[in-house]
Amino acid sequence: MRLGLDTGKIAHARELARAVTKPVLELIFAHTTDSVERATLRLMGLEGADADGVPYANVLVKHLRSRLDEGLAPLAAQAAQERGLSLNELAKAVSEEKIDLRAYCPADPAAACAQAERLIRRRLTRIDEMLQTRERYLTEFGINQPPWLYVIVATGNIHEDAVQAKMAVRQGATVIAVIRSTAQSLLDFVPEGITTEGFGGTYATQANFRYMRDALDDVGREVRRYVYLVNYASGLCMPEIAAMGALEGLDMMLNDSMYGILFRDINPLRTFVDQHLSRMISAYGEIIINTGEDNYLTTADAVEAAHTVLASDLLNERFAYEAGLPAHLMGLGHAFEVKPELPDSYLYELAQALLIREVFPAHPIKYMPPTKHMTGDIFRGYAMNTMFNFTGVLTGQGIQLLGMLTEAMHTPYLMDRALAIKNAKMIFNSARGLSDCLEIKPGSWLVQRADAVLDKAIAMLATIADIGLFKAIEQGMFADIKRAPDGGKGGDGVVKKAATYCNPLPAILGEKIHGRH
Amino acid sequence: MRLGLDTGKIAHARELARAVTKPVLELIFAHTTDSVERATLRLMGLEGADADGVPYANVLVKHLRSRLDEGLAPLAAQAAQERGLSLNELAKAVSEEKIDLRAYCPADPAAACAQAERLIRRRLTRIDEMLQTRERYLTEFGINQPPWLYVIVATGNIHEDAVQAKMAVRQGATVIAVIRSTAQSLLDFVPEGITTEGFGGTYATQANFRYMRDALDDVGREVRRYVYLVNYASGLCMPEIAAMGALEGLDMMLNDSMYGILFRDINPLRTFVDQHLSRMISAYGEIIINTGEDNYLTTADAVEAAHTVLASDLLNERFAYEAGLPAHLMGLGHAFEVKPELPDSYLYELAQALLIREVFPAHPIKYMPPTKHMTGDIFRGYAMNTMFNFTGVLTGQGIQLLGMLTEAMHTPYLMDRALAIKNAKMIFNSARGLSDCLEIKPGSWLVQRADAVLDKAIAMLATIADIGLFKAIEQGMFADIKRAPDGGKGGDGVVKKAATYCNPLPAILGEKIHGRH
Amino acid sequence: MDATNVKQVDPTKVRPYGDTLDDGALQMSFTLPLPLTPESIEAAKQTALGLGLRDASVVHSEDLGGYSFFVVYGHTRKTIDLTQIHVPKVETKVYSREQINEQIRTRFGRKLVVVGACIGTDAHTVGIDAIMNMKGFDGHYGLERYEMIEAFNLGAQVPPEKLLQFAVDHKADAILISQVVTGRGFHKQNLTRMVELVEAAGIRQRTLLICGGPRIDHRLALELGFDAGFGRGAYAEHVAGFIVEKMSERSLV
Amino acid sequence: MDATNVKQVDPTKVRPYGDTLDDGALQMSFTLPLPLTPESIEAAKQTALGLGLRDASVVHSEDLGGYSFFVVYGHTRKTIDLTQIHVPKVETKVYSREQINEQIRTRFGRKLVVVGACIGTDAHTVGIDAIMNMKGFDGHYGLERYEMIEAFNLGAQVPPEKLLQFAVDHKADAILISQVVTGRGFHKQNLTRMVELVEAAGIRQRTLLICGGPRIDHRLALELGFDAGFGRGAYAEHVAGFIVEKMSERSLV
Ligand code: B12
Ligand code: B12
Ligand SMILES: Cc1ncc(COP(=O)(O)O)c(C=O)c1O
Ligand SMILES: Cc1ncc(COP(=O)(O)O)c(C=O)c1O
Repeated sequence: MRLGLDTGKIAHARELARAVTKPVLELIFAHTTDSVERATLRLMGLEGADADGVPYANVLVKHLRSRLDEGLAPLAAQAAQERGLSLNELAKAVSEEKIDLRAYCPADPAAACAQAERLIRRRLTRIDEMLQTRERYLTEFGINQPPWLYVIVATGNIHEDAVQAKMAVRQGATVIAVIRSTAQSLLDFVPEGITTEGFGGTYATQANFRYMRDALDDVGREVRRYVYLVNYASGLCMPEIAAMGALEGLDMMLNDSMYGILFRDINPLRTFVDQHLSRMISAYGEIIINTGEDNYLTTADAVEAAHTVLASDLLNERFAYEAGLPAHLMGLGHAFEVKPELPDSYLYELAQALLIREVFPAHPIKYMPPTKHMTGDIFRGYAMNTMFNFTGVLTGQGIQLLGMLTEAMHTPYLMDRALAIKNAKMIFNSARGLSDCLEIKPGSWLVQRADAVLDKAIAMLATIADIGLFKAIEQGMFADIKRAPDGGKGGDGVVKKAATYCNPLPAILGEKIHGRH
Repeated sequence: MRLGLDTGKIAHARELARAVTKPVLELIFAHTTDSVERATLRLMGLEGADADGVPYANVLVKHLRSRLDEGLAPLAAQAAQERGLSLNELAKAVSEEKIDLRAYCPADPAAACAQAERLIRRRLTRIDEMLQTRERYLTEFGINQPPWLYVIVATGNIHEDAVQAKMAVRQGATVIAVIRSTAQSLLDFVPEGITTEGFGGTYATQANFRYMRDALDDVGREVRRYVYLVNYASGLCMPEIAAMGALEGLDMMLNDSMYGILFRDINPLRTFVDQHLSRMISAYGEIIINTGEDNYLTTADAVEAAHTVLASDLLNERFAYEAGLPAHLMGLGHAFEVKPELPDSYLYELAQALLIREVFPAHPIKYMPPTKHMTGDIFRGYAMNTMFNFTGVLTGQGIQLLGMLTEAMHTPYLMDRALAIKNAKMIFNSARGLSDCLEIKPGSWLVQRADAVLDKAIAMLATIADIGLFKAIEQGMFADIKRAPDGGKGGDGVVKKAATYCNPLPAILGEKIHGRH
Repeated sequence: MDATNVKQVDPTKVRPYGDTLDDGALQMSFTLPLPLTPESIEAAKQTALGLGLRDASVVHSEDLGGYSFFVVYGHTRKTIDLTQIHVPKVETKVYSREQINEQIRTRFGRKLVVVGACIGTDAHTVGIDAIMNMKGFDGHYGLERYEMIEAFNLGAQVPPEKLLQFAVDHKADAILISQVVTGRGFHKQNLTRMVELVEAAGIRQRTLLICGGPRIDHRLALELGFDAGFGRGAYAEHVAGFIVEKMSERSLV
Repeated sequence: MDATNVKQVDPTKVRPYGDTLDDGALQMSFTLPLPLTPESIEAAKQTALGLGLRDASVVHSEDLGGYSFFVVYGHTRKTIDLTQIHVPKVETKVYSREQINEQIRTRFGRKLVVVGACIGTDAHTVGIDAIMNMKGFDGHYGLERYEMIEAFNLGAQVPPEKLLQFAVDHKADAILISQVVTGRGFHKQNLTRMVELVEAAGIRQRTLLICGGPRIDHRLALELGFDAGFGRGAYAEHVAGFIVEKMSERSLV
């Protein structure tokens, strides 16, 4: 089933996206952030937290705050090396104020850089191992047919999450996302250890990642299916969480080039810089990113703002390519969010789903279920989710995030999730072959609508190419939300790189990433 | 959306149906039944019951049982006329054994016939009035867009039924069917008066018809929509109930040429004779008949027996044409009954729905929801009903009998029905335009499947044309149910007409029916 | 993975589970015969509270045209002691068709006679057909296909008297009865009537009485005086296995 | 049509309605933390019976991978006395936007200042935006579009202290607070904190405190010390109408 859109137009849209992102990329390359440096330290092997629970990565970055523009990797690597300490021991000493590095300068900057590189390469082998493990499972169990059944767990307690995740897998889920606690995106550090007290979700911590990875591997062996684990490389700690995810064998991460700006009021430049490194890490760790365009339709109207989703997908795609992500790791977002009582609402949904699929044929695509127009009528909601699942399989979406009939009330109960999985399985199984039997009438309403949305996206991108992405965001062009270029949280964590800035990480990641192309 | 089936094949199938029904029609014309005579008496104005609750129609027919082959209409008309009695008074006197007509012979048979004719013409004016009323409402309120939302009430108590029907109408229902009490189809009389004690349904009585008609007209005026009332001209009293329905302004009646034989073990010839007159009456009263092919798929498998539905629809169509029903009054039945867990089940459903629509383009078509594979999982059931509703609007079915999420448990609760209506409204409203946008790929699975079903139906009809319909039924070719030609209930109510048989009713009905063509 | 940190279910205190052990969460829906008003919404809430739910929350309310529909979530504190629950079960080994034929041959040395029907006004034959007819159900052949069983399926709407007579005439070893329509408890009346007839005829001792249907369970069957009851998911081999075992047990050879 | 033969609803004894007045029918679903066994099905039934349901019938049961899901139907005998139910309601006339501007002009002779936000960690702004922003919601313009109202929407995740400060600085006549996230009762804590702050600042008397959100109702708002609470389906004109009336009533001119 194809709309038969004008491929020239689509190519033009991509050109515009390139034009929009180019100046942003120049800024990205010129800056580093607290989180970039922390992520780098973590990928050199730094782990753990001090007695107050402050992660050592934060301890070191805070300590060397004034030196950020030089890049902290060589400083830390060399300082540790010289003292015969591990990075953790070094950080511990710093936190206990036994060592002060604020004025420390490695004698041989090149050697310091080389030492940082060595540490990074050593640490990355853990990611390599995780990838081999995943590969082994996939070879043994085979790959699931898309759309993949993606469900969330969000109890706040990683133990309950694991119980529920395992049951979801037994019911048929392929992808398990552990939703994060409400306020975590605005924390400028990643909490440590196993957690049981999250709020609307469970804290993203490396220990929780590992705990859940083990749980899913266990149940995956039981059902002989590889289960994908998802978390959020989003918020103020994007690259750090991406690093932890890669280290712990996560398979997908929510990761958007603008979500933090729009929905969490995070400083725009901070977000752009952070997302870039986080995506390079994801590329290395072969993590599928999930972008967040679905969120636009919760604040803006799904019919009127349909083109903003496409425009943003194209920007996310461009930023992702620039970070070395191949198309098959781009779970670009869109959603089924038209009010179902609107006449022809289903046609709007279908046109949009086909449009996104046709513009991004090689991308897995993350398809989000109805949320905004869900109400306490769980039966109506279940019917909406049925149509959503049907649309997913009809249009060949890659990742189907299953809707919950209780969306309007609470994070999913076990039974809500089970009903969602059952619905999707039934619909997928019963309608999988349908798209092979149908054609879209040329010039019909579906084609007209998709074409109009494409045109509007192109017009929007052209405007943005003109005024610049920062200005576009300032004017509220995405999600009806306005953000000032210099506003938002975490802006003070952005630093312009000095000429002497050194961080071997991007180049090392690049070796593999570019080797792949 | 068209399958593009071979119209030659379809025409051939119709020819075969004509061949199958021809010998049956000859038998039909040669016989009368208890119920035919009772219906005739009722359409001469006879009403009411004796002190024991035996309807006067039954009193007279029983009394004149040995004279059935002559036709009772002239006898009764003339006897009443001669005594200056109304038919009711005559029947009362007979029931009280004050009059004995068993040896009565009208002096002038032609005059007697004419008197019967006069009475019939007078009584039919009531039907004409009902039709005018309906016409007035339809002109005032307009006609609803198909698929029409059809729901059942089945409390057993006509008062509760009315309460629930009115609410259903307020929710959006267009068609209200009052399900009959379980055992009524095997009663050889129609109970009298308002009833409150049915079982799995409410007795079909003329008083109940009137009560419900009034209730629906009331609420129809309130919502400014004409509401269609449905009951069952089925079982041992087919033509009688059709007569009562026409007299009370019913708009649809379940009426199948073979259902009684197969599902109620009623004598085949009895059923064939009865269905013919009942359909002539329906044609006069402009009542849409609903045939019962959906039932086949509750005993036989919906995938394997798909062709039996089509074959039976063609037979029902032929019988209906022969009785003077135009295509627009033929609600031929089919159903959404494939087990949803079967791979590609949705494709089977869609192919079937398209097939029936394409073979019967001018017919309203009654589309039945999932019943057999409904379970206590009301959520799964609601999802199945969602897909059913979607299919209804996608394929342009005329009458959508809404599925209940509690199908596996109980006759509908008020809330079950409300949820069903809400679902259908939402789906119809959101997807109505879809079929204009889609085409079916020539040669695709859907086309192959529909074509294969058509072929099998043709082969089946060819066999039946060969062996005869009675033999086909005996062999279990429909619904996997076997019925002997001379078995079944009510066989003793069938009588071969004598050469002197006189019943002016068919000719009178025919005037209008044929005038219409 | 370390399961020790996870709170474990206490079988003596089982409570519904929403997303956390022992939260007691449950969903409910119903109609009140009242138009939708703030008061009727409160009445819905009180209905839930009246059932002992805590934090009952009316998450959806809708006027249905004079009456109103509600969806409610809430939490119960009541617990169930699983260790105190004893459910009577049809105790029988599960045999294959071949094994059953073999068992009948060796144990009884003759064909067993089984007679079945839907009694009363019930015309739902699909269930009894599933058990008895050749074709069977879901890929499980019915009793008619068992070499060592003589099966007679009398079909729909059979009066109990007629079924009894047939069973007597054919010296039935087992009588199978299906009851699908259960509105107003009619099935119980029908089933009770059947037991009475069989007892009155003096053949209760030598005839197994088995009933089935989607709303029948073994416990109900025992209560009504049957030897066994089968619900959804029953196949011919379960019934045949039971007959073989029970007849041996009762030494009905 | 004659309605007299129909049993009438007795408002002092209201009970759920399935298909017959007073049948008390209701539907329920829940999970038990038990694998699916005949015993867990029985436990599900007893859970329903424990809530006082009669004829509880487990119509669906399914293993979810270790725990089990149940759908149950049953009948309650409990009744509600509708005449004893009194629900506090936001008492206000419903004005149009023009009328409200007019009222403000005549009654107060100045613009009213309204300050709003989502407080705490809550970032769900769609609700407060619906009430305050130009665009409004569902075709109902927000307070920003009211000539005689000066509206400041501070947006998401605003600390209560910051909101208070802003209100003091701008001499707000009314403070609007949205709370959408309600898990673990956080909204109540946030709302209570706000009341305390406003009282401590000594401006409670001259400032209306209004909250809203999908799980907020007027009763809860009053309990927490607010002047009004608005739930789903609230529009700007309701809030504005309430402000105008309440300020007059309190003679806050
Ligand atoms: C098919 C069907 C029909 C067909 C029946 C065709 C036929 N020849 O059987 C038709 C269309 C004729 C029909 C008519 C009616 N039906 Co009906 N029907 C159904 C339906 C959709 C499916 C039943 C079925 O076939 N299930 C499949 C079989 C295989 O399952 P089963 O019966 O449970 O059998 C299994 C076990 O229970 C067990 N079993 C069953 N019997 C026995 C016996 C023994 C001895 C053993 C060991 C095991 C056993 O083994 C079987 C295999 O595992 C149900 C709804 C549903 N989804 O359940 C309504 C349903 C049963 N029908 C219902 C009603 C009310 C009627 C009517 C009365 C409606 C009316 N007023 O016209 C009529 C009248 C019929 C009558 N006189 O009895 C109601 C019953 C409500 C109630 N609880 O009382 C239901 C639940 C629908 C509803 N929601 O209203 N129906
Ligand atoms: C949109 C949405 C989001 C968007 C919010 C975007 C934004 N800028 O608002 C995004 C995607 C960012 C989001 C994120 C999250 N969300 Co959210 N989200 C929703 C969703 C889908 C719709 C809410 C909505 O916009 N409704 C439409 C508006 C118009 O309705 P309303 O808020 O009820 O407002 C009306 C009335 O209540 C009233 N009103 C509201 N406020 C006020 C104030 C005043 C003064 C007055 C007078 C009236 C008034 O007037 C309005 C118009 O009538 C709901 C699910 C749902 N369908 O309800 C979940 C939901 C609210 N979210 C939820 C959760 C858990 C989250 C997260 C915590 C998940 C996570 N762990 O990441 C995050 C964190 C957000 C945070 N920090 O608060 C849960 C809350 C569960 C609970 N009961 O506690 C819900 C119910 C989803 C779920 N089932 O889990 N979410
Ligand atoms: C890209 C992205 N990041 C993060 C989130 C989750 O929010 P939070 O930042 O609170 O974890 C979402 C939610 O949908 C998202 O799309
Ligand atoms: C044609 C027809 N008549 C009658 C009925 C109803 O059954 P009964 O004969 O018991 O009224 C049906 C049921 O589906 C039917 O299709």
